[in-house]
Amino acid sequence: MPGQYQLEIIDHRQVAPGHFELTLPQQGELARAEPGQFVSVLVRAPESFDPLLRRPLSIYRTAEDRFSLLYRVVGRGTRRLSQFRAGEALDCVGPLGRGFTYRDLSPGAKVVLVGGGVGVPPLVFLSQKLLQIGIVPEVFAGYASSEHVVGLGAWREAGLEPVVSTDDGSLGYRGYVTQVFAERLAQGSVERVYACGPRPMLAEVAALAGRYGVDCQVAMEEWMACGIGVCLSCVTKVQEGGANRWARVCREGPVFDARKVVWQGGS
Amino acid sequence: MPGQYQLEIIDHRQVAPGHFELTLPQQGELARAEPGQFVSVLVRAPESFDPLLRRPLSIYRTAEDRFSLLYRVVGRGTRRLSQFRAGEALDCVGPLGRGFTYRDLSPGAKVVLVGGGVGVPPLVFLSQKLLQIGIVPEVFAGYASSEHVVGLGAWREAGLEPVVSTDDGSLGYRGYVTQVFAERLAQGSVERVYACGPRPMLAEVAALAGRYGVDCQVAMEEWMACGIGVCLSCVTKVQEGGANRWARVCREGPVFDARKVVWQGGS
Amino acid sequence: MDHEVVDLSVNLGGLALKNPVMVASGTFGYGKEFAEFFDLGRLGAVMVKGVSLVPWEGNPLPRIVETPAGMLNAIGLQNAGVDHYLKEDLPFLRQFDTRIIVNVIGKTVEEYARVVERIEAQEGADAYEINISCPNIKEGGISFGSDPALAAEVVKAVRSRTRRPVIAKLSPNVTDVTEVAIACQLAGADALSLVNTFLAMAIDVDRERPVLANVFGGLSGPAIRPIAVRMVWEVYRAVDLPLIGMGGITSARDALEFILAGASAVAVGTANFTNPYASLEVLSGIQEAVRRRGPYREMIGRAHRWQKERSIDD
Amino acid sequence: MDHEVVDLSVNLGGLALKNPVMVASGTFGYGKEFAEFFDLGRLGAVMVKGVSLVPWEGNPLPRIVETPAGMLNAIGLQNAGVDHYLKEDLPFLRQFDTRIIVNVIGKTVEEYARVVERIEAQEGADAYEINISCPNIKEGGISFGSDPALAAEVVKAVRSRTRRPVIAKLSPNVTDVTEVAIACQLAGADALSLVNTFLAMAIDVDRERPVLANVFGGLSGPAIRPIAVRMVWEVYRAVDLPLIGMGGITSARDALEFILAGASAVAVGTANFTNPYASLEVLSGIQEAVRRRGPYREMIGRAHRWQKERSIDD
Ligand SMILES: Cc1cc2nc3c(=O)[nH]c(=O)nc-3n(C[C@H](O)[C@H](O)[C@H](O)COP(=O)(O)OP(=O)(O)OC[C@H]3O[C@@H](n4cnc5c(N)ncnc54)[C@H](O)[C@@H]3O)c2cc1C
Ligand SMILES: Cc1cc2nc3c(=O)[nH]c(=O)nc-3n(C[C@H](O)[C@H](O)[C@H](O)COP(=O)(O)OP(=O)(O)OC[C@H]3O[C@@H](n4cnc5c(N)ncnc54)[C@H](O)[C@@H]3O)c2cc1C
Ligand SMILES: Cc1cc2nc3c(=O)[nH]c(=O)nc-3n(C[C@H](O)[C@H](O)[C@H](O)COP(=O)(O)O)c2cc1C
Ligand SMILES: Cc1cc2nc3c(=O)[nH]c(=O)nc-3n(C[C@H](O)[C@H](O)[C@H](O)COP(=O)(O)O)c2cc1C
Ligand code: FES
Ligand code: FES
Repeated sequence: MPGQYQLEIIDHRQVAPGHFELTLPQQGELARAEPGQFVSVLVRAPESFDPLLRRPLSIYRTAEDRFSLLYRVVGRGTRRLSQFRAGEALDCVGPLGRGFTYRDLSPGAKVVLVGGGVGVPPLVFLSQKLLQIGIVPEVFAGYASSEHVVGLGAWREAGLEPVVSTDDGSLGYRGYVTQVFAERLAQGSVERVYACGPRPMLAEVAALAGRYGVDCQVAMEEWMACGIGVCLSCVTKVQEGGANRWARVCREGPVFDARKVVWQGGS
Repeated sequence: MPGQYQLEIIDHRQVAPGHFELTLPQQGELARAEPGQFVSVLVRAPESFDPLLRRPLSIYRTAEDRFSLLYRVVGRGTRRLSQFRAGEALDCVGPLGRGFTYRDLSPGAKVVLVGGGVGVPPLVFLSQKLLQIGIVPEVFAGYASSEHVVGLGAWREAGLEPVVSTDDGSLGYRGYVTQVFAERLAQGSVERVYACGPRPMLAEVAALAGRYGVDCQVAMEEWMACGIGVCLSCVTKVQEGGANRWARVCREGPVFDARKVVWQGGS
Repeated sequence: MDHEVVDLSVNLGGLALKNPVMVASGTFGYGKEFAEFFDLGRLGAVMVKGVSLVPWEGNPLPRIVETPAGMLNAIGLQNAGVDHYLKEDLPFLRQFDTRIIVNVIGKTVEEYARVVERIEAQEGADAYEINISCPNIKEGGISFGSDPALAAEVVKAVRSRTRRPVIAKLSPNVTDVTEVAIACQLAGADALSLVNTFLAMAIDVDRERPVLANVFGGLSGPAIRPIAVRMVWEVYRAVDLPLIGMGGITSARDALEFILAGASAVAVGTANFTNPYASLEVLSGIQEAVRRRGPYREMIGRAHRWQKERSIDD
Repeated sequence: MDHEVVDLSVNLGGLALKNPVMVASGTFGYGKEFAEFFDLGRLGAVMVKGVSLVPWEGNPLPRIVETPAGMLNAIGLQNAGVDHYLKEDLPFLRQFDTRIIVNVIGKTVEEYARVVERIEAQEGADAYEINISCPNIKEGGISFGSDPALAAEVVKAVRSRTRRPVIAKLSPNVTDVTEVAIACQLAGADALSLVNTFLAMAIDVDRERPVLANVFGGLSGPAIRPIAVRMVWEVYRAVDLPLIGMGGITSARDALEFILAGASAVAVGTANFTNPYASLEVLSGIQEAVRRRGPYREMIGRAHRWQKERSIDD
């Protein structure tokens, strides 16, 4: 069940050029959030109605008493958010959406995570949870360039060693993360893939997983007005029982079974 | 000539419940501001258009390298302004309007200032200037209650001893400032009166000054959209050459010769 | 005074509400999601998302974009159709002690009428809100709501199918909103709700094309409130029907603008997206105002009093 | 490329402008005040505050109020009349290398015509912008701009008095803005400017009366931009005249929305109040865009290209 919370910012810092980690206290239902779920954050100043809408951000990592968001500044909403300081209150609604399914996995299961850019945050949180149930995921993380790298530190602290690629080759492999991921898949023995990133990347990951018959869950993004499932702005086409229908990314997603998503013309 | 300036806030502090003094660096034409002139301040967050309009605030006092504004929080604009911190930049247009005329006075001239509430700020600045040219003004300051008292410290530092009245009697005389002022006027020998405060107070001061044939200048307020004289939102009726016409408070004022203002139905 | 006994009940042309605070169609789904935040029984009524005869697919994406103090939507009235509503949504809503107002949409007069017939057959509504902003496909897609005669036709068709209150929801995209209002009154509407969204668009300056896949969208949110209040004010003077005011309401003060302008009830729309408790905050603020200012019903249209006084003076 | 040689010149139905950035009528006075901030010669044109045959008193106060991302004004077209304009304001404006567009107002068709006659006699304008949003006192105060026939009448009357370009300024308070646009084209307008303000109001919830002494005011500012852009888009497809886009422009990006939607030029209005340099910032941003994207004139209406492409695909 989502709730609305006024959270006093514990910490807020730049973690890469234009990328910030925002740490908030756990409160109410938020403490029960699952990886892949998100919160929607009010970025406008008090008594101002511009910008109007909340901004959806995935949960990046959690601790006993706190959790954090990791975001990239792309427009006026995230720019404004980046100006909030520790001690100020932030209005958050969450946890929202349906997260990744992973409790069905057995300890030691072979799991691969594929993250692209600011698709990384929910996968970091997922890694935390997987490790707790005895699963050590293999992580593939792709970025535009070394400047955009986020999440690596968190993964390494957790003892994971992500395979990194950058579009410009400034760190790790040069090229798309899907290329390295494809090589890994070809080696076999992957039970499940979890992916988050831009839609074209997800489509490619889904196609690859499909080709190898591997279970795949993708966390998607669409523009959201309400974030809670009432406005129908964030829909994406899914296939169910032979028919296509619109599913709400904010409520039925953001995590979908990759096989169900209609990748061509589905939005 | 007014200009637009991005000023880095030097200091910003509460000086009475709900009243703030905001100190800014002198820059460009602002350093040539005269008492009664004002600046108009952009209070919205960057990239936000709500609240839209600037807020006009009088210059309260000046020093070599700085000047300050003194304002009361009355609505969302001033509330938002009160959240700006030292070090942040504030977008100010000014100096605007026509200030008080006082350079025609001789040293030692008998001058009375009458201020009501947040009408006090321009009179403090005027006192500074008068003292510089050898005039020690008598000051009458009225407030709703002792909680709303502002400017007294500044006057006292300058060696002046304002006569204070409060509507509720919580400090100084109980009653309207116009009552004590009327008594002073009756004693004679006043050459000029300068007043700033709510319109009904100004009307009363003007009527009293008129009765005693004393020169009187009033600094007025009206809702302003542009603050520079182009929108005609801030007009007030003045009498000139027997005819009434609208004068723009932001440009032809805010200081007017009290005799010219049409006090009844003039706005 | 006891905080519980403030009487906010109001009768909207036969629809008795315990309080005048509703949620606007399309901004609250069919209630399920908001029921996770609060008891829907606290609302005067829920205006459900538009219901059509057969499922409507809606528009391709992007369907929304933010604008200054507002947003555009081009959802395209996506909905699963009346049968789905009756089977899946109605039973859930019926659990709550609130009124259900079904927003009815159609592309022909016939479609509107048949939606109402189906719902009547199962007593699936406490009142109908006729969304006349739909494109009239027989008239080349022009909105029913932009023509008084077409609007009246829809209202009449629905009127003849039900004894329950019929509310006509007016479009603001007209030269004179009172013309359509009067036409709807004459056609038998019991109440009017206003306003629907303003036809608008945004251009993606980088890609040099409209942002919305549908090109046009409806502007809602605080940006439109001053126009919406003006329309309520005008319609209040022109017709003799209870009005439901909406358009950018975010707080009780906003709601009071509509009430003082002549609305007997209000609906919270876009604000539900940014504050899930907006409707309850509006409600408690109105309660507070009534405690201080006296009976709710006397507040309706009270800002006109001043003008009447003024015209006597002049 | 040399920063100085970007060609932004544009011809608006006979009015040659060195660049397409103007300032909207009523938001720039007659230029005197802004001349303290910058050289008016940098603007493509100045649209002066509405000029009437005799002085107009305007409305009582309050005349303005702020609204979400917008403002209402009910100045009431206060102005000192055409003779005052010619004697006091024109000579000042003529000092600058910019075009002077006189915004003409009247309460009868005759009044509009006579203002233009007076100005013609002294060559006091480079073009006329006919503000048809004025109340037509012969028709009971309804706005000329809300009726295609009345609008055409005014345009014809002015047309017959001058050979200089006549720009009709459209009101957005209509069901179909293209109807009035077409009527103005047929009546001989050389260009159209759109939009004027939206009829709106605000209620003072504490005093329980309208905020503005005039009850109604015109909504302007960023809030209205999406509706204004939509109207420019529609009129661009309906008529064959150059358009001047305005309504909530604060930046070059905002201006480009209008240009891509079909405006040949733009005017900065309310933004002048909050940023005295807004018009110059719009200008330099457009220059920058032209440097990157190619000729200005090819940008006009370019967002429609996409829709044409799309309809071929479908
Ligand atoms: C479920 C979900 C989880 C997300 N998690 C993260 C995250 O963990 N870290 C992160 O950096 N970003 C995340 N995003 C993206 C983030 O929400 C957008 O970058 C942000 O809303 C942009 O706001 P803005 O005002 O800065 O940009 P704007 O200037 O408003 O727009 C810039 C771009 O952001 C996107 N956008 C704008 N509004 C919305 C909206 N209402 N909903 C979705 N996208 C929008 C559009 O692509 C737009 O072109 C997530 C998005 C979704 C839907
Ligand atoms: C020339 C001039 C000098 C001023 N100097 C001072 C000063 O030194 N100290 C001080 O505390 N106040 C001063 N004021 C008043 C101050 O400008 C208002 O209190 C402030 O604009 C209110 O803004 P707000 O958003 O907080 O209130 P809002 O919520 O917007 O409105 C509260 C009230 O403030 C007034 N107001 C609102 N908008 C405007 C506007 N655009 N112009 C003028 N008044 C408005 C109205 O009376 C309104 O009812 C001055 C006003 C003028 C015109
Ligand atoms: C996303 C969205 C969907 C809407 N869907 C409907 C609808 O199905 N039927 C209808 O009559 N109005 C619909 N509306 C209009 C609202 O009910 C309301 O009239 C309008 O948004 C103005 O109110 P607001 O500014 O408070 O949102 C919709 C509005 C939005 C924002
Ligand atoms: C204070 C004010 C006064 C105006 N006066 C006039 C006028 O005299 N004549 C006119 O045609 N338009 C007038 N307008 C309308 C503007 O020219 C412009 O069309 C409108 O404000 C929309 O643009 P904006 O949102 O950029 O302000 C006025 C607008 C404002 C805000
Ligand atoms: S954002 Fe509203 S339904 Fe998903
Ligand atoms: S505020 Fe615009 S003329 Fe004074």
